[in-house]
Amino acid sequence: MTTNTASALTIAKAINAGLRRSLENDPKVLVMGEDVGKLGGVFRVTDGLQKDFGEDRIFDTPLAESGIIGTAVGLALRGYRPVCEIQFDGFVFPGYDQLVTQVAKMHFRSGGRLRLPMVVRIPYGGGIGAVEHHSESPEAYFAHTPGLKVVSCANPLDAYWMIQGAIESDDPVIFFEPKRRYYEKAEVDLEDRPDLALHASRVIRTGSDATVVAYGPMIKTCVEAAAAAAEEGRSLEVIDLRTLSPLDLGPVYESVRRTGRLVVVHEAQRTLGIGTEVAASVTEECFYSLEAPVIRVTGYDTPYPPARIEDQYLPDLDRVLDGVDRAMAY
Amino acid sequence: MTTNTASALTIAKAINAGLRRSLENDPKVLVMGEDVGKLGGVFRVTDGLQKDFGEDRIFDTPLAESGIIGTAVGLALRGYRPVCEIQFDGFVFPGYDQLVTQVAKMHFRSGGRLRLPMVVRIPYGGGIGAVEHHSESPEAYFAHTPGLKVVSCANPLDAYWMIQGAIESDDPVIFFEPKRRYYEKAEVDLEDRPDLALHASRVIRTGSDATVVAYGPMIKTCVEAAAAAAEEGRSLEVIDLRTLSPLDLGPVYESVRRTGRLVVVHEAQRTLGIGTEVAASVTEECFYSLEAPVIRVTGYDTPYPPARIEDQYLPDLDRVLDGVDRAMAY
Amino acid sequence: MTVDTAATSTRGAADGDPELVQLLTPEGQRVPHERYDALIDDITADDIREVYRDLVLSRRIDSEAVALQRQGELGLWASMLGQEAAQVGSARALRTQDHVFPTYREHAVAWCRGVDPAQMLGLFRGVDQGSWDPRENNFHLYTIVVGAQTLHATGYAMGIQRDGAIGTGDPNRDAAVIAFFGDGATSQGDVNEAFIWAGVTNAPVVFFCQNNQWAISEPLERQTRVPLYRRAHGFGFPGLRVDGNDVLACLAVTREALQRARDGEGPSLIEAFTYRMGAHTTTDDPTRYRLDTELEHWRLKDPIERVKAYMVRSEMADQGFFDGVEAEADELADRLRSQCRALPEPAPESIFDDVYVDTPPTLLAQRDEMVRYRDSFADEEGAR
Amino acid sequence: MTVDTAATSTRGAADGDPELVQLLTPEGQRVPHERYDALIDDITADDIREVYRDLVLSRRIDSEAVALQRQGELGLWASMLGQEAAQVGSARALRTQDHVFPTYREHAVAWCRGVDPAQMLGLFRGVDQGSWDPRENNFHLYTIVVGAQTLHATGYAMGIQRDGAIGTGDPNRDAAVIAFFGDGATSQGDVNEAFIWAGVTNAPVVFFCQNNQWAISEPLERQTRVPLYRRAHGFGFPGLRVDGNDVLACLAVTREALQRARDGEGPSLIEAFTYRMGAHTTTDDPTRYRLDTELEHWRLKDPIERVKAYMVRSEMADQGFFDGVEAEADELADRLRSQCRALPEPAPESIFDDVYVDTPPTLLAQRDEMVRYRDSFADEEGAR
Ligand SMILES: Cc1ncc(C[n+]2csc(CCOP(=O)(O)OP(=O)(O)O)c2C)c(N)n1
Ligand SMILES: Cc1ncc(C[n+]2csc(CCOP(=O)(O)OP(=O)(O)O)c2C)c(N)n1
Ligand SMILES: [Mg+2]
Ligand SMILES: [Mg+2]
Repeated sequence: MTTNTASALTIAKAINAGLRRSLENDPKVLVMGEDVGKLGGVFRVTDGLQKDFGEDRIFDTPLAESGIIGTAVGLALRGYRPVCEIQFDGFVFPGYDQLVTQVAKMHFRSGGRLRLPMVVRIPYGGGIGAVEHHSESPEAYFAHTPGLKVVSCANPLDAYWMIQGAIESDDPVIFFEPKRRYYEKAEVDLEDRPDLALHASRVIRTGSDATVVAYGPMIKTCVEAAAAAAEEGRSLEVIDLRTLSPLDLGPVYESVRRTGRLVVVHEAQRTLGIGTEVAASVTEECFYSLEAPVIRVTGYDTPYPPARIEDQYLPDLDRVLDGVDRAMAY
Repeated sequence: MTTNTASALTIAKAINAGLRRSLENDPKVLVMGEDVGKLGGVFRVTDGLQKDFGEDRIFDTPLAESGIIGTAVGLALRGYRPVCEIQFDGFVFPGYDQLVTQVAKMHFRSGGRLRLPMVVRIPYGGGIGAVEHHSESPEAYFAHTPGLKVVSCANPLDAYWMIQGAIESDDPVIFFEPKRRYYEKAEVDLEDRPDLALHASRVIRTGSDATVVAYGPMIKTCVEAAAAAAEEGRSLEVIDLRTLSPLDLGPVYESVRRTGRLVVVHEAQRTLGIGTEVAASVTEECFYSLEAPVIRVTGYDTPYPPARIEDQYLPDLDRVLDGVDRAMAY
Repeated sequence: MTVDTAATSTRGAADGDPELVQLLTPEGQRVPHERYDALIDDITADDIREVYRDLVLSRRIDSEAVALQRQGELGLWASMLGQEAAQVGSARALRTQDHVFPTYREHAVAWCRGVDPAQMLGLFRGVDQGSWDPRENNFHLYTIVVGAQTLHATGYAMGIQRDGAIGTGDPNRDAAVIAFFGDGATSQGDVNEAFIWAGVTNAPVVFFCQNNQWAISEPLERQTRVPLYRRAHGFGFPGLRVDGNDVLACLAVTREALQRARDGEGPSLIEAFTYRMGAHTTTDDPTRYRLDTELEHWRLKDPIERVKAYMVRSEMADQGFFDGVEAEADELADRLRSQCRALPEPAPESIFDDVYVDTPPTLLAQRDEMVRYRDSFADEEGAR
Repeated sequence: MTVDTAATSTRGAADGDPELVQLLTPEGQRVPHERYDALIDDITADDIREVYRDLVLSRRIDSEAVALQRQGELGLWASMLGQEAAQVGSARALRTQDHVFPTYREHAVAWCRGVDPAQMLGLFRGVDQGSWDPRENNFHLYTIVVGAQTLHATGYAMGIQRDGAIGTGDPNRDAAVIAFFGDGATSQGDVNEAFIWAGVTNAPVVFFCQNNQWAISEPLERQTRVPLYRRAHGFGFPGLRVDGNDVLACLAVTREALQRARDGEGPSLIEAFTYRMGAHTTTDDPTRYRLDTELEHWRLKDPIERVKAYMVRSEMADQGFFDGVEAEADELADRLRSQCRALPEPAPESIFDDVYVDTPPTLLAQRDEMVRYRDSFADEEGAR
C-alpha cells in the first residue's frame, strides 16, 4: 500500500481521473456526448480531457441520444472503445432503442463474432433539487435487458477503478453515477488496484441482526443508518451491490443465511426495481433462512416528484431504519 | 346470456370487432400505425376498418414509432382517442422515449389537468418461428413505468372487451396481444359485457395443491398443464393476471393462502420480469402461508433465440409442471 | 453531384443578408421589405407600444426570476434574455384558437398568451411540474425533453385537420399550431420525424426554431453545417430565416406561416436567428466555452433597444411612456417576488394524486404506507 | 415564403427525367451522360459480363430462397426481385476496404461482397441471426430494426476518419462506408440523425436508399411529399436520384460518391429509384394494396433484361455466354438447396453462449438449469 499515490478525490474527480487513465493507456478510448468537450460536461466529469487528448478523442456530439449510442456502436465495430455520456438519467430514453435492440444484442446476433466494448455513463438519482427528468433511477430498465452489463459506483475508490474496469470490458457496460454524491470525497490510491472484479458485490459493514442491500447513492444513507442502528444496539450488515447486471448475490445469500432478514434499498420506483429481483432471488435461495419477507425500501410507484417533496419520495436514514424495524417485527 | 349475439371469433377477429365497436361508439377514436390501412395490419387485426371508417380515422403513418406515439399524444391532447399499433414487440423501442417521458408523465406533469386517453397495441411473444425482434415480451419495461397501464388479453372474450375497456380508459394503456394465439377461437357474446374490470385478475381454474399465475400467451399453456396435472391427481389453480400494471394480486394472495405454493409463468426473460414482482409481492403478503419460494418458469436471461431453438427458450407444459414439481418438493 | 454546402455559413447571417428577413435594423431603422411589409401594414403605433411593453415586461419577469434563483427561491431558471423579440413577435402573430407547444424557455410567449408569471415559476421552484392549464390559454406545458413537443404539436395539428378547423376562411375558427424549439433540438430524431409527419399530412403547424447559436456549450456547428431553415426544403415545405432580434420581422413571417397553416396550406419552418445572452440556465457557466466579444457583438443587436429607437425616431412614444412601462415592470417584479414566495408547497401525499386518472389500489396502498409512516413520527413527537 | 413542394412528384421519375441519372435505357440503349460517362469509362466488356453474371446469379439466389420458403425450409424470405441493379451496381463500386451496412434485403450486395449464399439463409431459416463474419468481407450483419444501421455506418465512418484512412490518396488505404436502407426507413429518427452526424462530422459515408416505392403496404407518399434525394440538401450534403434499375448508372453514381467519401469530402445520399417486384416478404400479400398495372409498368424496366439487350446489341456476349450463366445459376440453386437443408441446427445451450463475452455465473446457472431439465427427460426415457 503506497500512500504516496493516494489523493483525496471526489467521485466526480475520481471518474475524471479514471477516464484520463484509460485514455492514456489505450489510444482507442474515446469520450463522446453532449457538452463533454470545452464545458467538461454539466457535472465537469470530463473536465480538461479535451484539452489534453484533443478533439478527435473527446468530442461534443449533436444533441441526440440515439445518435450518440448508434454512432458509438459504429465506432466500437471499427475497433474503438467509446465512452458515451448521457447528460441526465431522464435523457437516456431517446437512445433506448439503440441500447436494447442493437448494443445489447450485437454480440449475440453475430454468434460471438462482434464485440461492442462501449460504456454509457449515466449520472442518476435524485436529491439535488432538480426539475423533471433530472433525478431518475432507470437502472432496472437496463438490468432487465440481457446483453447489457450494468454497474453503479458509490464511492471515489470504486468510481476510479470501476470506470476503468468498465472501459476494459469487452461487453457493453451501462455505468450509473450517483450524481448527488459526485462531490463526496475520500482517499483514493491511484495505483494500487483493489482485487475486486467489476461485477462483484461487497460487504461494506458486517453485522448480525439484519442485512441491508443497496447501491449507488443509497450506500451512504444505509451506512449512516447502520451507524445509527448500532447506537441503539442493532447490528446491521451492509452490502454494496456494485453490479446490477449481472447481479452478484452470493455475498447477499451468505449474509442472509446468517441474519435471516433483508432490507433492500433504492431510489427507483418499487415495482420491478432492482430490489424486486433481489427479493425474489434471495427468497428462492434462502427460503428456509428468512425470518421475514425481504423488505423493499424504495421510491414509490409514481413519476419522480417535484423537488420540494423529493425528500418524501426518497428513502432516507429513517425509512431504512423503519424497514429494518419492519423486518425485525416478523 | 343472449346466445344470439354470440359468435365464434379468433383473438385477432375479436380485437377487430372490439375496435370496430369503439369506432362506432365514439367518433373520437382513431386507429393509426404502420400498414393498418389497406393491408389491415400484418396480422389483419385492423382488417376492413379503413374501408368502413375512412382514411381520416384509420390511417397509415410514416415508418417511425416515436412519431406514431408522439403524434398520438398531440391527437389525444386535442380530444381524440388514438389507438396506435406497433407492428411487433421488438419495434416499440424507437417510441419508448415518448412513452416513458411523455405519455406516462403528462397527466402527472399537468397536475391532473391533461389526460392522454390513448392505447398502444403491441402484438407480443414468441412461438411463431419468426426472425429477430418479432418474438419478444417487453411488458416489464412498461410495468416498471408509473403512469402507464398495461394489460394483456389471453382469449377472444377478453380480447373483445378489454380492447374496448382500454380505449374507454382515460389513462394511457399498453395493450399486449398474444400473437401466437391470434388465431385461437372461442365463442364471444358481443353484447353481454362481463362484469369484470379492465384491471382485474381472474381465477380461471380452481385448485388446491398449488397456484399457477400467468398471462397472455402462457395462459393456454398453463391451462393445459393444469389439465395434465389433474390426470396425475394434482390440483392446480390457474390465475390469469390480465392486468400487468397496476397488478391486481388480491386473487393471487387469496389463492396462495390456500395452496401455499405459487408458480409464475411468462415468456419474458426472468430477471425483473413480471414474475419477479409477483414473487416479491406475494412473499411480502403471504410470508407465513408460503410452503415454498415462488417458482419462476420463464424465458432465460438471454436475447430471444433463433426460431429453431425457441421451443427450448419458451416455457411449455412440461416446464410448467416441472416448476410445480419444484414447488411441491419443498 | 455537386456539393451543396453552405453558401452562407451557419454563422454568417448579417444584417442586410438577403437570406435574413429584417424589417427593423439594430439601429431602429424600419427598412422596407417587398414581401413582408404587407403582413404588418395593420400594425398601429398602439400595437408597437403594446409590443414594446411585452418585450420589457417579459424581460423583467426573466431577470427577476434569475434574481430569485440567486436568492435561493428557485432551484433553476432558464433565461430567455436576448430572445424577447423572437418570442413576442411570434406570439403576437397567434390567434386565440391557435395552440402553442413551448420548450422550457418561452417565457415571453407564455406572457403573451396570458399565463400568470407566477405560474411560470412553479416548475423552477420545484413545487410542481407545470401549473397552468394548457387548455385555458392554448399554451402547452413546458417540455424539457428536447424536441419531444414537436411531435405533440404535429399530432395536435392533425387533430385540428380532423376537426375541420382549417381552410374554412372563418378567422375565428381556422386554427394552427406553433411548436417552439432550439437549434440543438434540430438534431433530435423526434424533430425530424415531426417534419416528416407534418410534410406528409400537410398539418397546420409552424415550426419556430429559435437559433440562439448555442445548445448549452455547443455552438451551432455541432448540429449542422448549413443554415437550419434549409432543412425544411428536404421535407417538402418552406423554410426561412428571420432576424430573431427584430420583433416586427418575427411577427410578419410568423403571421404568414400561421395563415398558410390555417388556410390548409401546410407546415413551415421559421429559423429565428438570435442569441442566448445569458447562461444556458442558472447552473451554467458560459465563460468556459464562449468569448465575451461574441456577447458584445450581439449586445448591439438588442431586440428591445431597437424598438425603442424606432419608437423615438418615429415619435410613437415619449419618455413618459417609457417611464410608465418601467414603473409597470417594477411593480410586476415586486408582485412576482411575493407571489413566488407564496407559491403553495405541494403536500407529500400529492405525489400519488395524478399518476393516473383512476388511482389504482396498489398506489393507494403506497399512499397509506407513506401517511402511516409519517404519522408514526407525529406519534413520537406527540409522545414526548 | 414560397412553397417548395415537389416540382417532380415523388412518383414522377420517368426515363429521360433530368432529375434521374440514367445510362442504360430499359431497351438496353446506352445513353451518354455528360457527368457520369467518365465514371465508368474503364468498364470493359468483361466487366459487363461479370455484372450480368452477378445480376443473374443473385436473382437466382433470391428466387431459390423464395422457393425454399415455400417448401418450409425457411421461415421467411425478403425478396429483392427487381432491385438487382441497384444492389449490384452499388456493390461493384466498392473497394475491399470499404464497409457495408445492409438492411435485410441486400442479398445481391452480400453476393458481390463474397458472402456465401448459404450464409444468407441462416437468419431466415431460424438457425442463427447472422452467420457470416462481418470483418471478413467488410459486410455487416443484416439489420432488421429499420434504420438502426445508418447510425452504425456513420459511426464506423467516424472511426475511419480517426484512423486517418481518408484523403491520403492511397487507393488501397482510403476507405468509405455505405449504408443501405429503404424509402420507408427515411422516416425514422435514426436515419435523420445519421444524416445530421454525417453532415456535421463530414464522415466518409454514402447513404444508399433503395426507393422501391413501398414500405410493406405503404406507398412512398406516406413517407414524403418530395423526392427523397432532396432530403440531403437540408443536411448540407449532395443527394441525387439514379435509375435504380440501371446497373451502370448505379455503378457510376456510387463510385463518385464513395470516392468523394474516401477523398475526405464527406457524405452523400443516393436515391436509387427502383421497384419491389415481389411481396415485402414471403408472408406478405401485396394484392391487398397494389395494382397489377404498376407491376406491369415496372416489369418493362427489368434491370437484367436491359443489360442483356445492351450486351446483345453491342455484341458483348453470345447465346453461349447467356446459356453458360444460366447453367451456373442452376448449379448454384442446386447447391443452395442442399446447403440450406444441411445448415447445422443450433444447440439449445447455445442460447447462453454469446450473450456476453464473459458469461456471468448467473447465466451459467441458467444453462445448468436447462441442461439438468433436459437431462431429466433423457433419464426418464432411459428408464423406460
Ligand atoms: C433529450 C434531451 N437530452 C438532453 C437534454 C439536456 N439539455 C437541456 S437543454 C439542452 C440544450 C438545448 O439546446 P437548444 O435546443 O439549442 O435550446 P436552447 O437551450 O438553446 O434554448 C440540453 C442538451 C434534454 N433536456 N433532453
Ligand atoms: C423500427 C421498425 N419498425 C417496423 C419494422 C417492421 N418493418 C419491417 S420492414 C418494414 C418496411 C420497410 O420499408 P423500407 O424501408 O421501404 O424497406 P423495404 O422493405 O421496402 O426494402 C417494416 C415496417 C421494423 N423492422 N423496424
Ligand atoms: Mg440553442
Ligand atoms: Mg421500400
